[in-house]
Amino acid sequence: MAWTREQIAARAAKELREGFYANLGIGLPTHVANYIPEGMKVILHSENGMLGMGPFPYEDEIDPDLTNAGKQTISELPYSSYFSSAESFNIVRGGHLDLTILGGMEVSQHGDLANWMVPGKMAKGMGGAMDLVAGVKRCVVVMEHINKDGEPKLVKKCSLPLTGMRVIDMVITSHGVFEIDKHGNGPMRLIELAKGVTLEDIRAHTDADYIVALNEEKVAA
Amino acid sequence: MAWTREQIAARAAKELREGFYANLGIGLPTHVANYIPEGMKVILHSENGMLGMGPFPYEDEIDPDLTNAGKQTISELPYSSYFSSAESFNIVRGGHLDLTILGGMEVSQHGDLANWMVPGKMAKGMGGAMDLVAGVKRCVVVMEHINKDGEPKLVKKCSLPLTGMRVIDMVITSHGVFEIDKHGNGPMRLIELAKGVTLEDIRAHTDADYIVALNEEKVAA
Amino acid sequence: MNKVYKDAHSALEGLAHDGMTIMSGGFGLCGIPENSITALNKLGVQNLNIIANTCGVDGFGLGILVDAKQVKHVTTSYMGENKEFGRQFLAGEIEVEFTPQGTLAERIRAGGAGIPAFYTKTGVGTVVAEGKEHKIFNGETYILERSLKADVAIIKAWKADEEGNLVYRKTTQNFNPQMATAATITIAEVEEIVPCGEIDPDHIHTPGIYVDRIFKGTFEKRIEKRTFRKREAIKEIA
Amino acid sequence: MNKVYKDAHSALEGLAHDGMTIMSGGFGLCGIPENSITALNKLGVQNLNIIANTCGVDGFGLGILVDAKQVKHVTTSYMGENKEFGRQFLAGEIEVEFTPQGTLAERIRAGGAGIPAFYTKTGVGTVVAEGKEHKIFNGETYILERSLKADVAIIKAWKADEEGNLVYRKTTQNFNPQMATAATITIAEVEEIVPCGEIDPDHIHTPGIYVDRIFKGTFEKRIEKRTFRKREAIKEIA
Repeated sequence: MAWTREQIAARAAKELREGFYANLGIGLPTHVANYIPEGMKVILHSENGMLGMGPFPYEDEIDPDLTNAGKQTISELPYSSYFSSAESFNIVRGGHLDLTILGGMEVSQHGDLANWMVPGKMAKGMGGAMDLVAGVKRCVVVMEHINKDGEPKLVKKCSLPLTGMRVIDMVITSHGVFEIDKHGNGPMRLIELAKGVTLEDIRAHTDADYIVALNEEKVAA
Repeated sequence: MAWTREQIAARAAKELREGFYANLGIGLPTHVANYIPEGMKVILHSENGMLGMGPFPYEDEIDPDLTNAGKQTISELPYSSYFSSAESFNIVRGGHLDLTILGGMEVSQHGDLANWMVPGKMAKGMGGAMDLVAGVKRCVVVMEHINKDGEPKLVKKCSLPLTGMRVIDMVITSHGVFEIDKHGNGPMRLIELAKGVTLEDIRAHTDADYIVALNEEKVAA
Repeated sequence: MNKVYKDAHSALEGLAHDGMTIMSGGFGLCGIPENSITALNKLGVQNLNIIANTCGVDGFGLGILVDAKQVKHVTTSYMGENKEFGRQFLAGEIEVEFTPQGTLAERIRAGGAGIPAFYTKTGVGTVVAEGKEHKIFNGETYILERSLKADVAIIKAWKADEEGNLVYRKTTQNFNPQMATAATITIAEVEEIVPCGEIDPDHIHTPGIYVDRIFKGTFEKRIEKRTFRKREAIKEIA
Repeated sequence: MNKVYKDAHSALEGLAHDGMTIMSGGFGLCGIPENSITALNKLGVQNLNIIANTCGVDGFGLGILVDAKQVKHVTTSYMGENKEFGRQFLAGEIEVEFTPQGTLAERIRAGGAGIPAFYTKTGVGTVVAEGKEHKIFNGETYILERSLKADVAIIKAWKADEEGNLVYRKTTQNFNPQMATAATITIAEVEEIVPCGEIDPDHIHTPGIYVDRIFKGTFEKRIEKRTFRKREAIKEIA
C-alpha cells in the first residue's frame, strides 16, 4: 500500500509549471512526461543537445539522427532547437533549467544525493547527473522509499559515493513527499503521505531526520 | 629612401602561405590583403565573427549587417562562415590562426609589443590586440622604423604599456625586416634591408640589440 | 508564457532601474539593440553599468546613453571614436574597465555557463594582469579572469520565433548570443517574429531558453564606415 | 590546400600511431565517426587513449576498438552497456577516468579555446573533486578542472563544403563541434561533400578552420533503443 512507480511519476508532474524548462532523468523520471497536464507547455531538455524534446516518433518516422540522452529515438516539436553538448551543459551548469527530476539510491536529510555508483559493483559513469544536480535551479528525486534489502533510502548521511552535496530540494518516494532545506541544517519536512501509508510506516522505514508537516488537503487527496 | 607604407604591406604579404588562416589588424596591416599573390588562398579572419572576409562590396551590395573589425562594410566569399565573438576568440586564443599582422608603437628585442596606449593620452581600449598576440601562432608587426619624434621604435625595453610580453616573431619596418627569438634572450636578427637603407641608417635609428644576418639574395631583390 | 512584447518600452518597463547592470550586444554599430537603447534613454534611468564591446558613436547606439549622462561605468574592449565618451572619461565622469575583446567575450560566456572564472594567456605581462591570480600550466603563465553577469541583456537578432529561438544574420551575431545567456532577463529585438516551426531547429543560434522577452523593432542600421569598390577595376582579395 | 580525402584509411594513414590520444564524437551511437573507428581498427594501432562521452556497444562504435583490445585508457562520462568494456575495466585491462558529462564537454571546449583550466560547481563534494583545487567565489565552492586536447579528433557531420565548413543534423551534433577544435588534426566524416557556397554561411556549425581532413563515409547508423508509438492512441507530450 504505497504509490506505484506510475503514481510517483504522476505526483512528480505536479512540480511542473507552465513554461518550465525541465530535464527528466533516465528511467522513472522519464515517465513524468506522461503526466504533464493537458494544455501546459513544458519544454523538455535532453542533455545530448536538444530543447523541446517530443514524444517517441511514429514507427515510420524513426530517425537515427534524433535520439535522447537515454539513446531512445524521439521526435521534434515546432519549437525544438538542437545544439552541441557544450551548449547543452551551459544550459545546465548556468542555472537556466527550472527543474530536474532524477532517480536516486540515497538522499540525505541535507540534500546530498547518491545515484551513480555502488562500491564493489561496476560503475558505468555519472553521465550528466552531477552537472544537473549542481546546476539546475530545483532538483527533485523520485524513488522507492526503501531499497531491495528493505533499508531506508532517506538517510542521515549517504553511505554511497555522492552525485552531489546539498543539491536536492524535494524527494518523492513511494511513501510520500519530503521537502529539504539544502542550505540549512534542519530536518526534512514530510508534506504528503502516499495513499495507504501511515506515519508509522514512514517512521519505520526512514533513517533521515524529518518533521511531519502534512498539508491536510493533500493527505485527503 | 626607405620602404613606403605600401612597400611594407607588400613585404608583409610574403609571410603568407597557401591555405593560411590570417588576421590582419586595422590600418596598415589591412593593406596586406592587396598583396596576396594571385592564386594563393588565404582565409582572412575578422574578430567580430567571420572567416573568409571578402573585399569591399560593390556600392549597390553594401550590407550594414556585414562589417569587419574596423567597422568597414565588406563582402562574403563562397567559403565564408559567421559566428559569435566567443567563437571568434576561441579561434584566436586557441591558436588556430596561422598568422596575424599588426601595427606597433614599440617592439622590444625579446618580442614585447606596445601598440594600444600612450600614458597621458586617451586610451581607446585594446580591442582584440592582446588576444591576437597571446593566441596566434605567428605574430608579425608592420610599422615605421622611427616614430614622429625621430626616436627608434625597435627598443631594448618598451617604455609604453605592453600589449603582450614575448609575443612578436617578426617586425617589418620602413627600414628592413627583423626576426625575433621571443623565447630566447638573444638579439634581433636583421634579415633584410629596405631598398636605399644602409646598415649605418639602421644603426643610427635602432635602440634594440640586433645582429646583421642578411640574406644576400633578399638584399639584392 | 507569452514572450512577445509590443515594443522596447513595454519590454523594459518595470525592469529598468537606476544603477542596474546592462549587457548590450553589437560590434561598432553592427547588430546593436537600437530600440532598447532608445527606450532606456526615454525611461531616463541613471547610473547605468554597461557591459558592451564598443560604446557606439556620438548620438547613436550606446552613445545616446553616454550623451545623456546616464552611464556611470563601462566594461568594454574599445570605446571607439566617441568624443563625448572621451570627454567624460578624461573628466572622470565615467568609469571604464578595459578588458581584451576575447576575454570580454569569454567572461560573458562564462557568466552564462556557470563558470565563475577561467585562466587565459591574454594580457599576461600587461596592465590587464595586474592584481590577478597567475598560474603556470605546462610551463606557460596564465591569469585568472572572472565571469560577468548582468541584470538585463539587450540584444539584437534577425528573426525570432514565438518561443524566443533566435537566428542572427552575418556579422550581427558578435556578442549577442553570449549576452543572451548571462543576464537575469534577456530582451531580444528582432526584425521579424515568425510562428514556431518556421525556423529550422538546426539553424537556431540562440535557443529560446535564454530569451525572456522579444519584440519586433525598427532599425536604422547606421553604417560606421561605408567602404566599397567600383565594379570595373579592383582585383578580388583571396 | 586540399582537405578532401578519399576515405577513412587515407585520412588516417600516417597519423595513427600506438599510444596516441583520440577524441571521438557522438553520444551513444548517434553521430559517431563510424568509418574512422573501423579504419583505426584495421590499422591495428594499440594502447589508444580515447576521449569520448560514451564508448559504443559490443561490436559497434568504439566497442570495436575495445573488443580488439586497442584501448588503454578512456576519459568518458558513461561507459554504457558495453559488456566487454566492463570486463576489461573490472580486470584492470583498461583504465577509465570518469568525468561528468558537462565537465567533459567544457574541458574539451577549453582545450580548443586556449583555456587551460576553469572552475565549476559540478562534482563538488564528490569523488570527482578529490585532489582538485577548490576555490570559493561569491560564497560558493567550485573546483578547478583542466582542459583536454588530443592528437586527432575523429568526428561525424552531416555535410561539409570543400573548405571543411560543417553542418550537423539534429542530435548528432553533441560532442563533435568541440572535439573539432581541440585536436592537432581533425578528421570529419560526412554524408555529403558540397562545393563552397552551397551552405549558407549563417548555418555553419563548425568553421573550416577547425577541420583538417574530410571524407565522405558510409553510415550504418545503428539505433541503440528503437522506441516509437502507434499512430492511434498515444497523447503527445507537451
